[in-house]
Order: sequence, then C-alpha cells, then structure tokens
Amino acid sequence: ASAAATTAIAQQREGDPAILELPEHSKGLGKPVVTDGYGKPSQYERNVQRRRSPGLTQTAQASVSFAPLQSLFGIVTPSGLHFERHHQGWWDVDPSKHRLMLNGLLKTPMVFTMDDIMRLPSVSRFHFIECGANTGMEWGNVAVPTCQYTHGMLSCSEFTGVPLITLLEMAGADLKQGRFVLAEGADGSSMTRTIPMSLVKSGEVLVAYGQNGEMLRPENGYPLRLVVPGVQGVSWVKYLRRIELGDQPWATKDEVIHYVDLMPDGTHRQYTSIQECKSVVTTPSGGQVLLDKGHYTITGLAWSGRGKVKRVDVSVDGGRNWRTARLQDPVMSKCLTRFSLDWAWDGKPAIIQSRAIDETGYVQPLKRQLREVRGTRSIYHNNAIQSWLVQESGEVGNVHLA
Amino acid sequence: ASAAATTAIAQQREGDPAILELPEHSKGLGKPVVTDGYGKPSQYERNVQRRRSPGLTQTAQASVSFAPLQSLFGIVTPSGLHFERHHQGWWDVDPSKHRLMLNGLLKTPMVFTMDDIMRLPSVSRFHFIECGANTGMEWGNVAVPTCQYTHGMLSCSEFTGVPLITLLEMAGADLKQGRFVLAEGADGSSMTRTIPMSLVKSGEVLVAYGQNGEMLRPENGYPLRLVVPGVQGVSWVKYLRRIELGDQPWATKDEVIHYVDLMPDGTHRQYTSIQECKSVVTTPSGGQVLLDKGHYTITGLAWSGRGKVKRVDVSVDGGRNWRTARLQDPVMSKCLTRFSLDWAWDGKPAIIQSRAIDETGYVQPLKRQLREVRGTRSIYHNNAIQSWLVQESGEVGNVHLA
Amino acid sequence: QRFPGIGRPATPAEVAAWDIDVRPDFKGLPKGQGSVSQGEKIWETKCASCHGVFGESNEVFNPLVGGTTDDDVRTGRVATLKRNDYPGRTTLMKVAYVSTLWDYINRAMPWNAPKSLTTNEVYAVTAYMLNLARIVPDDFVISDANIAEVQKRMPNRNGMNTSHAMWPGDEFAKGVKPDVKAAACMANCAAETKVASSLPDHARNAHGNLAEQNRLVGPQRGVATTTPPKP
Amino acid sequence: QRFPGIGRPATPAEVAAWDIDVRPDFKGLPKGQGSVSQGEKIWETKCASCHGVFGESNEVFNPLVGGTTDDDVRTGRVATLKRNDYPGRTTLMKVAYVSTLWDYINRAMPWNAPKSLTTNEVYAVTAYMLNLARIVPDDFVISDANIAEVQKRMPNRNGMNTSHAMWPGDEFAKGVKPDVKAAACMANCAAETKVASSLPDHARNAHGNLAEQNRLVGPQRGVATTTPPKP
Ligand code: HEC
Ligand code: HEC
Ligand SMILES: [Ca+2]
Ligand SMILES: [Ca+2]
Ligand SMILES: [Ca+2]
Ligand SMILES: [Ca+2]
Ligand SMILES: [Ca+2]
Ligand SMILES: [Ca+2]
Ligand SMILES: [Co+2]
Ligand SMILES: [Co+2]
Repeated sequence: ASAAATTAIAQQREGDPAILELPEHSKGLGKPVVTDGYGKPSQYERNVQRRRSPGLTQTAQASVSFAPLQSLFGIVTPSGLHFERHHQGWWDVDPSKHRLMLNGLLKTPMVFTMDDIMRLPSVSRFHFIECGANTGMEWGNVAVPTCQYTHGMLSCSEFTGVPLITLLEMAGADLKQGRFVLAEGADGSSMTRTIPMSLVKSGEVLVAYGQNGEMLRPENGYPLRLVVPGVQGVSWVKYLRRIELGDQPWATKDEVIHYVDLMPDGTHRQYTSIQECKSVVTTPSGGQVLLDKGHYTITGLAWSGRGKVKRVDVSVDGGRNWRTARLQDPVMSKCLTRFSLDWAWDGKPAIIQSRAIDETGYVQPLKRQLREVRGTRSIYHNNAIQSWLVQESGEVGNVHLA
Repeated sequence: ASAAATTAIAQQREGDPAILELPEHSKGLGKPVVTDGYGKPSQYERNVQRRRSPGLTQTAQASVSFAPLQSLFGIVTPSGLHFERHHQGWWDVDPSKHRLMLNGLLKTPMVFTMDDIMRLPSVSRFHFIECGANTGMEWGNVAVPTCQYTHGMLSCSEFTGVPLITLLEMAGADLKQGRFVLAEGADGSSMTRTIPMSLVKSGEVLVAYGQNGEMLRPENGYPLRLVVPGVQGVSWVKYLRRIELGDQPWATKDEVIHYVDLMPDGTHRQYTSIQECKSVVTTPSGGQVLLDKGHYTITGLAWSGRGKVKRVDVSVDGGRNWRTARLQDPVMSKCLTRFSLDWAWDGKPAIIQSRAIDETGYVQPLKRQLREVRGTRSIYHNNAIQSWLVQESGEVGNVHLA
Repeated sequence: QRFPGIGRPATPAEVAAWDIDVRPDFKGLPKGQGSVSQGEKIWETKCASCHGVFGESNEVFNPLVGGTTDDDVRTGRVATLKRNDYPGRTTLMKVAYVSTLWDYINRAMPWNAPKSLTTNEVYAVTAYMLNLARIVPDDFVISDANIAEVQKRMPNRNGMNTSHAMWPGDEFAKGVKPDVKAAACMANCAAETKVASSLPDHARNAHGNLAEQNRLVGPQRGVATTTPPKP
Repeated sequence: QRFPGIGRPATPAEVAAWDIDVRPDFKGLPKGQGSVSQGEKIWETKCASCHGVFGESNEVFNPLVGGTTDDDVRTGRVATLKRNDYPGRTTLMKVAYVSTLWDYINRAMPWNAPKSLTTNEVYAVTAYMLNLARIVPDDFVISDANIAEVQKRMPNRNGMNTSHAMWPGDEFAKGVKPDVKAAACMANCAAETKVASSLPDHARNAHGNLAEQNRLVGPQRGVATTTPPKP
C-alpha cells in the first residue's frame, strides 16, 4: 500500500509519459500530401474489417461478409466495410461496356449506356440495406458472439441514381397493365427479382450508380444496381442489366425457393420483402469487455423498411423498465437512425436491449412474440429485440431470454 | 451514304456486341467475399483521385491536395478522396497514446484518453469543411483548369464526436471570463487556432473522432480533430492535443500572418473564419468535354458557413437569365447541398453559372462585386460565382467574365 | 421527348439475347425438350460434382432433392415441412413452380459455367431432377408442350402463401396488417430476465479472437477469447 | 459528477509540458533572452538552409524578411501593402505581433525538427529576424523584460482589422454586416458576358492530361489536353 502510494505521488508530480515525453510526431516532419491519391484508414484500425462467419456458407462465392457494426459511428457505412452478399461471386465490370435494357409492357424496348443514365436527372438518398437473412442464425438459439455476426448484414449509404420510373416513362411503359418489374443482373447468377410497380411509381426505386459520393463498389454492383428502399438486399439487383415490365410476378429462385419464410403450419411465405422495424445496441455489445465502472453512452442503430423511426427505448434490466433514447437527426425514411442514452454502470450484471418503433406505430417485438407467430424455422426476417448481458467482469455476451 | 445505311440496317438486325456477346462475368464464377476485408474502388475509377496543383506550394508537406469534385455525387465525400491540407506533414498517431488536455480558465485542468472521450455522449453531424484558401488562385485571373483545382479544397463528411462544451463543463470552465479557446494539435506545427466561445457554447463545435462511420483518416487528424462548422478548415485542428480557455485571442501564426485577407487599403483582416455562402457547378465543369447535344443535368454543390442553403439559381447564358435549381434534401446547416437543373444543350456556346443564397439572405456575389469590396489580393475567401464556358466543340473551360 | 439524345431503341436481336426469364405461366419458355435419361448424363458430368449424383450433397449448397413423397406429389403440400423436428429443407421440398427451376438452371447453372447449357439440356436436367423425386417417371420427356402438366405434380405447389404484410404494395393482397404485434410497455413490464441461451463455452473462440475484432481504443475492448472468461 | 469515471485532473508537470502558447499580451512567455548575434549563428545553422541567410528565400516558403521600412517601424503600417503593384508579402510585412513569431518559432521551427530549440535560442533567432528588418539594432538582446517595447516597433502593428462579419461571434465586433452585398436578379440581368480571362493555351496541359482526371463514363469525358483544342 505504501509503495502504491509513493508511486501515486510520484506520478502526480510527474504525470503520464504520453504527455511528458513529447511523441515523435510533435517533434518531426510528417508525410507529404497525396502519399495516397486514394487514402486508407489508420494502421491502428486494422481490427475494423468485414468478416465471414465460419461455417455459415459452404462456398466463398455464394456467401456473405458482415460489416463491423460494433466499431461504426453515425449512420454512414464506409463503402470499404459495406457488407457483402454474393450468389455467384463478384466482378469488376467495365462500365463503358455495361448496358441497361428495358423491355416488356412498354412502347419501345430501350438500351441505355452508363453515359446515358448518368446524364439523366438523379437523386441522392440515404438508405439502409439489410439482407433478409440478417440475424437469421439466431431464430432458435444463440449462435454467434458479436453484433458484427448477429446484425452485420446491414449497411447504410448515400445512393445516387435515376428513379426507375423515369426510365420506364421514357420507354412508354404501360402503367396500367404493368404491375411488376423484373430486375436482372449481369453476373453469373443473372440475379432476378420481382419488384412491385407500386413502389416504383412512388419514385423511391432507383437505378443507382453512386454510393457515398463515389461510384458503387464492385462488391456492391458497380457500375449499376437497383436501390429498393426498405426491401431486403437481395432485391437490390447488382450489375443491373435489364428491367422487364410485366403483369405477373416471376417467381424467381431467390423469391420463391430461397428467401422464403417457413411458417409453423409448413407453408412458405413468398415475396417477403420488407425489412420490418428493428434495432440493435452496438455499444456495448457482445464480445466486448467494459474497462471500468462509470459512465457509458449506450448507442445503436434503428431502422424500418416502412418509413421513419419514431422512437427507440432502451432497457438495462432485460426489459423490465425502459427509457426513451435520443435520436440523432436527420431521421430519414428507410434509413439507419443512430440512438443513444446515458448509462452509469455500477459493475453489476445488466441486460441491455433496445426497442424501435416506426412511424406506422409498429413496435419491434421480443423474440418470444416473434416466435409465437412465426415459429423458429423462418430463417429470414428476424427483427426481434436483441439482448446483451454485461457480466461483473465487464464481459458482454449475446443471450436469449426466457 | 448507302454504305452507312447498310451498316445501320445490319446494326439494327444485329445490335451492340456488348449485348449480343455475353460478357465474361455473365458466364463465369466471380470472386469470393472478403477478397478485401476493407474494399476499394473499381479499377475503372482510377482517374478519380485527389491531386496537387503543380507549382502551388514549394513543399509537399506544407501543401494541399484537391478533392475531385467533378467526379463526386451527392454530398458525402469518400474519406479516401477528402482534400488534404498539411502544414508540417501528416502522421498516423497511435490512439492508445493520444491524450487531450484542457487547461486555462477552468477549475481543474484535465486529461482525457481516447477511451474517455469515446465513452461520452456524442453527436453525429454532416458538415462541409472548406479551406479558407479554396478558389484563392482565382482572385485575379483564371489560373487552373478544373473544378478539382478551383474548388477542391472542399469536402463533406458525417462527423461523430463530443461537443467541446461538454468537456469544458466537466473541467469546471469559467464561462463568463472564458471568451476564447485555443485549440492545439500534436503534429510538428502543433497547429493552434483561436475559436470563439460563442460558437462552442452553441454546442456545434465538436471534439471528433468519427468521419463517415469510421475513425478519422490519418490525413484528416486521426484520432482526434476539432470540428468547427462553417469555419475554414485550418481551424479544425487535427491531432488535437489541447484546449485552453482564455479571455483573449491568441494571434497564432495561421490566424494573423497566414490566413489573413489583405484589403485594398493595405490592412489585413485577421480571424476571418466563416466560409461565406458559395456554390459551384460540378457537371459540366472545366476540363470536361460533352459527348453530344441533348439533355444534360446541370448539377453542383452549394454551402454556407452561416447555416442552411435556401436557394440556388443557375444560368446558362453567363448570368443574364437564371432558373432556380432543385435542392436535394435533407438540406442541413453548414453542410453541402446538392443542386440540379435540367438543360437541353443545343450545341451552341453557353456560359454556365450557379448562385447560392443562404438562410440569412446572403447572396453569393459576382467576381466583380467581390473585387469591388476586397480587391484582388485577398487570397482567402473567394466565394464568387464561377463561370464555365461550354464551347461548340463540347469542351468546357474555366473563364472569368467582364 | 423529355430527354433528347438519351437512350435508344433495343434491336430485336438484343432483346432476344437478354430476355431469358421464364414465368410460372411459362411466358418466356423456349420450345424444346429433354428426357430423364439425357438429363442423367448431363447431370453426372456437369452437376453431380457439386450437388451429388442424387442431388443429395450439401458440400457446396443445400441438397436439391429429398424429403418429398408420392403423397406430396398428389396433395401439392410437402408434409415434412409441418414437422418441427425435421431440420433439412431441400430445393424440391420448397419450390412451388417448375418454371423457377427451369429459369434458374438456364440462367445460373452450372455455377462455374452459367449459360453454357443448351435449351434442350436445361429441359433434360430438369426432367432428371424431377425424376429423382419421382415427380416424373423414368422414361419421361419433358417439353414446352407438357410442362404445364408437370407443374400439377410439383410436391409443394400448394405450399406457398403471399398474403402477408411484407410485400410493399397491394399487388398480392390488400390491407393485410403486420402479423407480429408488440406493445411498448415502459415500466415494471412482464419481462423474461432468465438467460435461456448463450454461446456455449466451446464456441468461445469459434469466430476467432474477438480482441482482434474490436478497435484498440474506445469505451471497451474486444474480449480475448483465446483464454477462458474471467470470473 | 455528471460522467463518473471519465477523465482525470492534469498534473502540473503535464500542463507545463504542453502549455506552450504565448499570447499578444505575453501571457505564457517564459523568462529568457537572446542576442541578435547569438541568433545569427543559430539562424545560419538551423534556419538559413530553408529561409535564406537574410530570410529572403522563397524556395520552401514565402520570404520571411523584406519589404518593410524604417518609416513602417515608426508608423506601424507597412506602406507597400497599400500598393497594388507590389506582389510579394513577407512575414514581417504582415505580422502584427512579435508574440506570434516567438510562439510559432518555439512550437514549429525548425520545420524538420520542431521544438528542438531552447527558450533562449527562440529569443535569439527572433532577435535576429527583427534585426534583419531593422526593427531592433545589431547589438540588441531581446528578453521577456523588453519584448513589450519591441512590440511597439513592429512594422505592421497597426495594419490589422478585426471588425468584419467573418468571425462567428461577437467577441471582436458586434453587429457587423457582411461586406459584399449582391442581389439575386432573375431575368434580363445586367451581366458581363465577355470572356475576360481564360487559361492561356500554353497552360492547357500544365495540370496534366485532364482526360485522365475524369471518370471513363458519365455525361462527359475529360478533355485530352495533350492535343490542341478542336475548333
Ligand atoms: C461448381 C458447383 C456447382 C455445379 C457444377 C452446379 N451447381 Fe447448382 N448450385 C451450386 C451452388 C453453390 C448453388 C447455390 C447458389 C446460390 O447461393 O444462389 C447452386 C444452386 C442450384 C439450384 C438452386 C437451389 C436452391 O434451392 O436455390 C439448382 C436448381 C441447381 N443448382 C441445379 C444445378 C444443375 C442442374 C447443375 C448442372 C447443370 C448444377 N446445379 C451445377 C453449385 C453448383
Ligand atoms: C526544413 C526547412 C525549414 C527550416 C530548417 C526552417 N524553416 Fe521556418 N518554415 C519552413 C516552412 C515550410 C514554413 C511554412 C510552414 C507552413 O506552411 O505553415 C516555415 C515557416 C516559418 C515561419 C512562419 C512564416 C509565415 O509567414 O507563416 C517562421 C517565422 C519561420 N519559419 C522561422 C524559422 C526559424 C526561426 C527557423 C530556424 C530556427 C526555421 N524557420 C527553420 C521551413 C523551414
Ligand atoms: Ca441479401
Ligand atoms: Ca485549410
Ligand atoms: Ca446519345
Ligand atoms: Ca421476359
Ligand atoms: Ca476511468
Ligand atoms: Ca497557455
Ligand atoms: Co441467396
Ligand atoms: Co497555411
């Protein structure tokens, strides 16, 4: 004790070496401009990476990588960390040779080059994209340790593109007969999805080339992808090559075999597209360890495929009591919303949860409430409340409650 | 003519080889997920880089690189393309050894680690940052060819950090006596700037670590920089190590020798901080060539250091007639705002300009109006209307009018 | 013309080159045919390496075939889907439309050489897959002429449901309300605070060392999962 | 305590290590002194390589010294700043406060070895620079005791102005309106449509080939500046 006291006094007189001994960078000349014409993160950020979940998929080309939500701020996902979902691998497509064709129930089938598309009036909008299978590993039991793996098939970007309705109108679309469009990609899977014309007509569906100020990344569909706000990621067809207008849905593989929700009665819900209101606390979250008692800012993300997030509540006692969190503005439709709440950790076990409510009044359900209706075999669209257990050691774990 | 007609018919029967001959990526298996744990742009985007202006500065460590505004969409600047301005080079600082000290007119001088700062309640806000010298080469005559060089010391990010006022309050700041703060960096120049407490008290000034969802880039001050919305970039002190609260301004080198505006009467305006309302058309812009007559979407960026952009007008006849452009929402305070307007180019010469008006009613001036008050030797704060001359050849040039 | 100079009409040859989709009503299906035995040969050379000789492999993907019965072919409902204890779900257990199979094989398979099959080859492997599940007999020749009959034997043709609130429009069903209804209780709520499931100890390091998956600074660190938890 | 556990008091030694700023009222200036001749020696070994023996070099930066007169020292206004035909502006023409020089040299110079000078060395090189501009005599010893007198001889000490609308607060001046006032005319405006300045032909390629500085697709391309403009 006396040795410790002496050290404490010495330290009081002296102080932190990181302050007293000036660092190299305060005493030297740094690196020049344009060391990198296109810069990259600090070497100290090397842990912030997208990652695969071991054993989740059998191949690496029909697979997924998860965004490190536990390390992100605000609502924009850096494009280098955007989650990936490929069905037949990704490509770096030559944009000068890429074409978009429109056919089907329209006066003139048309072809557009990237030059054509980029000359048209565009909009830029912030939207989240979430894979329909996000949190899918967690329908039954706890399967993965961190929010990167529980919720990381989620990203948010500023997308720039042309409303699809503009192109359809140019081609003389039959807006009475035409009730569905087929979107088709140019990759090996030539990914196809049926998109409702009601959403297209609203002007929300974009033929997008821009993401966070630059072009889409190759992993995310460079040079052209469909943006279908509020709808699961697989519908945001990448390497978009064709749009067909029709009077019936297409029943493509990924809407009737793959991204289907198995109900307790043994039927499959097809065309389940909307990502319902959901939220997750990212700090503190599973696989982290708190350094100390005291003040923390609980923070996380909330979103809804039906519009704006209206409110987020946070509980630190496993759902017995809730407080309403602060929402960072601007709160935008079908976009991530960052919430936060002050919390003084007393060093005792705590179970942290968040619950989002959207502008339609829909309340994010408990796991139990979700399972009561949909069972545990649904795979897709698990939007249940997430629980993180903070242990006395400071270690935070992923838990399900019952 | 008959040969051309034959070709045209053949082409009609046949079509574009980019469509008829399926590309490799439609017939093969692409690359796996996590090819890059941190991704990068397409190889076809290699022209989109930040660049130096030859001869502008005598060294590369006290220098600037310009963001390629002509190639960006929306309002977010990809962090890899964020403009650079260093006075003594940039560093990749170890965040675990970085400290922030508060001293001066406060009860307890304090030290914060990055861990401490990142535990406090934070906000995330979209703001532009513009160097006070942006467009400085153009006070007299046309000096540079493209909007990358005329306006590229401009970027916009979602910044995440703690309001400086929170930290000052924790240290028991004397908010009566304390009318200015000094912000000091940890790089070789230990860059210092005086910041008004009026702005700090508004909660707008942030001690920021986040930029576009990830940590600041090393070139932009990793792990900590001051965010001073609306104020020129040099005040956004990078590698922030210290904040001192005082009752008088500091007259640091970069506020009284360097970033000073020389008036026609031979006096220097010191502490000129606000970036006044300004805009620039980025498409079409200098150094580009239009491919064809027909429809174009004129688009560009507008911003004001005094708040929100209220309106942007665009002229295609050198300022004789103006039309009001569309503004992309959300329009945020002290943030870039994207505007656009449809234009059918008839192949004749045209002079394209934009004029922004902010919520205070301030109207972006003509070069002449600016020079009438400030002369041509001011270097800083050139927010005049930019003119681009579209020639019959389609080539677009940077011009000044008289 | 609202946007002069932008875009051009597609030629018939261009539309033909790309317009390959096939709908449940068989719009888009090209004429052609293929037998089960032709399909077997193609399957063995071009598909079996990934999907197994009987479509049973899960080495690169879920099994394609299995779990359907002759009764399912009759009723159009796959009975095992109602059993909560039956974990596997093959493609043929789920798929409602034969067009979906045809369209997908035609556009995407073989996975490493998509669009390399001829139209007749697509018919043939489709026939072979259906035969593996006893949907069509051994000597069957599937063609554009009889495919609608085959559709009537798809084991899960009646197992789908589009009447839900998760389609963003009224194209399938009007006015359906979200199925899961929760209320936002704020205080003294009836909560389950017992931990029912957590990651088993042996899986602690299964996703790699989490200390290396969190930032080096911040409100917390990543847990070192290479060592057991602290008490 | 609003945020328990966050931050800690700084020790006096810590504050001393970092609190190096010097204000115009000389708050923060450490005791010490240095002569012009001491300064000359330091200058020649540690500064002249970049700034020139007489502070006149513009090889790495604008000249530091030059353009000020004895008259300016008397009036506190640098006369040449009023001349529009005089392009150069040295540091000593602009700087209003000697504290600014002292503070900046102390924190940032020499550029490649900042914070390597002793306090007395900073006094000395400051004296040398001032002597080059004849602000202090050859035998001058500057110190914390007499620096306020030196301030009274700074050539541009009266050349500054803080009464403008570009400071975001009322700390310097209250209620100043923006100096440049424009109106937003919409139609038939009195515009100058004659091109008064454009990039001279010889500078066409001075920033590199602009074709390589624009995206390969889009509404336009970059101009190929390696060849002359098309007619
Ligand atoms: C090199 C490996 C490989 C080969 C060869 C291959 N496949 Fe596949 N197949 C896959 C993978 C992987 C998937 C899943 C793709 C995805 O995730 O979208 C798949 C999916 C399918 C599906 C959709 C299953 C579902 O439930 O979504 C069908 C049907 C199919 N394959 C049939 C075939 C046929 C027929 C052939 C041969 C002509 C073939 N495959 C050859 C790997 C292969
Ligand atoms: C290796 C080159 C180098 C050396 C050696 C050097 N300087 Fe500098 N100096 C510079 C550069 C470059 C700048 C401009 C920095 C910037 O852009 O902020 C500068 C700026 C200055 C300024 C500010 C000028 C202004 O108008 O903003 C002063 C004063 C100065 N130096 C004094 C000195 C003194 C005194 C020494 C020696 C003790 C010294 N320098 C050594 C390169 C050097
Ligand atoms: Ca998806
Ligand atoms: Ca700057
Ligand atoms: Ca054209
Ligand atoms: Ca079709
Ligand atoms: Ca602590
Ligand atoms: Ca001080
Ligand atoms: Co899938
Ligand atoms: Co500078």
